Amino acid sequence: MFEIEYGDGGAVMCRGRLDAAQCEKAEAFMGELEGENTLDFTDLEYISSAGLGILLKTQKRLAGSSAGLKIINVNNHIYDVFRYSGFHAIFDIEAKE
Amino acid sequence: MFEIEYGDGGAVMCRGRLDAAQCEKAEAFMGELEGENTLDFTDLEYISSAGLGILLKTQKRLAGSSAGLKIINVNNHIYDVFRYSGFHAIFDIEAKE
Amino acid sequence: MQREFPRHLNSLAGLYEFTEEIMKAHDLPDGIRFPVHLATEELFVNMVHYNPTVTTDIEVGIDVAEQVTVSLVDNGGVEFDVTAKREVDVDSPLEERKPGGLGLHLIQNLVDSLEYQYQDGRGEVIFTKKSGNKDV
Amino acid sequence: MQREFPRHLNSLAGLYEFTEEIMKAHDLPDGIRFPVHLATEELFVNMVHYNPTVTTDIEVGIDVAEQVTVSLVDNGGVEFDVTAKREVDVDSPLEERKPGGLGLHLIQNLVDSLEYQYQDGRGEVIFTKKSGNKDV
Ligand SMILES: Nc1ncnc2c1ncn2[C@@H]1O[C@H](COP(=O)(O)OP(=O)(O)O)[C@@H](O)[C@H]1O
Ligand SMILES: Nc1ncnc2c1ncn2[C@@H]1O[C@H](COP(=O)(O)OP(=O)(O)O)[C@@H](O)[C@H]1O
Repeated sequence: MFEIEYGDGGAVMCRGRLDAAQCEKAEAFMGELEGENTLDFTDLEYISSAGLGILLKTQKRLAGSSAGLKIINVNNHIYDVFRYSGFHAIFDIEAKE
Repeated sequence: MFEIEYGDGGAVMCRGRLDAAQCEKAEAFMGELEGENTLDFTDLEYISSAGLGILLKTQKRLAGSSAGLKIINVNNHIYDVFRYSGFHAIFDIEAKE
Repeated sequence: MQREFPRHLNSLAGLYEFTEEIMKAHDLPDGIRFPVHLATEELFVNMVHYNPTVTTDIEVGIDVAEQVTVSLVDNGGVEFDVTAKREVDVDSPLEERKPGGLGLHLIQNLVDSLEYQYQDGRGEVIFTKKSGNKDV
Repeated sequence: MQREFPRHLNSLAGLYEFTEEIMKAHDLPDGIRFPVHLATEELFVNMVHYNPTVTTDIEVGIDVAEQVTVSLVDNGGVEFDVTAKREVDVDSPLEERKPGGLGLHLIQNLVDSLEYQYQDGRGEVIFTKKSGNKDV
């Protein structure tokens, strides 16, 4: 299961597992984002390359006009995936405590 | 530890682990055997190629004049080792129940 | 364990459950489960995407085994390749058998992998032995 | 875990205890412990016997890991070698990055082994992932 919605503090809360079958849902939501946004990955367990593609696409769209996406509370497995993908140079990423 | 001695029923009881460091003990005992003998491996956990060498040597010495060694209650790991060594053709071997 | 999955992204949820259940049953930590799920999904999704006209199911097998790896390092010993196949006499009649020469033969039959490296006087043998069902 | 043993048959008892303790701690069954002990002893004894003038200790390492093996079989798909090294863009600035192409790159970085076989329309990918300490 994958869920995406605005949290109380204004960040976009991502929950569950973002696999290739959940990308439409993610893309529909992210396609509406404007300006600067924070994605909170506290409850995101898993992401695969299909999800990375959406993040990259969204970042390309937003970064022209703003600081783009900030991704916080990233678990260490997803952090590894970001690192192998070279996402640290193009996103503002914060690991989980 | 490895122990070898006559059991109550007349069989030679082998106990423990017959590794290369225990071969002197095994060889000293087996060198004294004459005629037909049964080796009981109920409590023998382990044998390596050094022990196989002693069995073979003893068998060669005895088999000229008698039926040689019968080996009973062989655990399945030692049974495998005998099988890989082609010992079934030259010893009378019985697996543990 | 093996299962067939329809060639469709809708299979991903079931594929996850199938592999997760087996890995959980073996108490495998997150640090293994995550990359296994990722690699499995990526490969499956590619098989779906890049064969759009194919309709056969995709067969997925998973197996968990415990693996022991042992290394022995011999500094200053002669170079000797323990992995080389050897002639061993396990067939001839008793009179012709000679004691000795069975050790490497047994090893080669009992272990799952056997490697030898030698460099500058340092010889190293590494072997592995796995538990469990080996067919995936 | 690693330990050094004097190059002598008297070391066999300690060598057995060392490896047995680690394998018992991992609840490994007899069916693995027996061949591991046998292979370890045979190799050690040979290093002793065939290097009678060498006086260095013999270093023995043992490591137990859990290994997951996954296979995916694609009947009727195109032949595609997932093990081939790929050019992946993980360095250029945002404007130049393109979505896609990361899946195989991630797999190749995350798994421990990756194999591909293709024959008569049957493509099979097998990968493994190990837990635990990998240095022996
Ligand atoms: N570490 C080693 N160094 C040199 N020669 C070896 C080594 N290990 C094995 N050999 C050679 O390989 C032969 C076969 O070894 P093995 O199968 O263990 O039987 P065995 O030691 O009982 O003869 C030995 O006789 C010896 O000539
Ligand atoms: N099973 C497959 N059959 C055919 N081509 C494949 C297969 N898997 C991967 N490819 C090719 O390799 C490329 C890289 O794959 P991958 O790294 O998973 O990224 P992506 O699928 O996102 O492009 C794909 O774009 C495709 O051209």
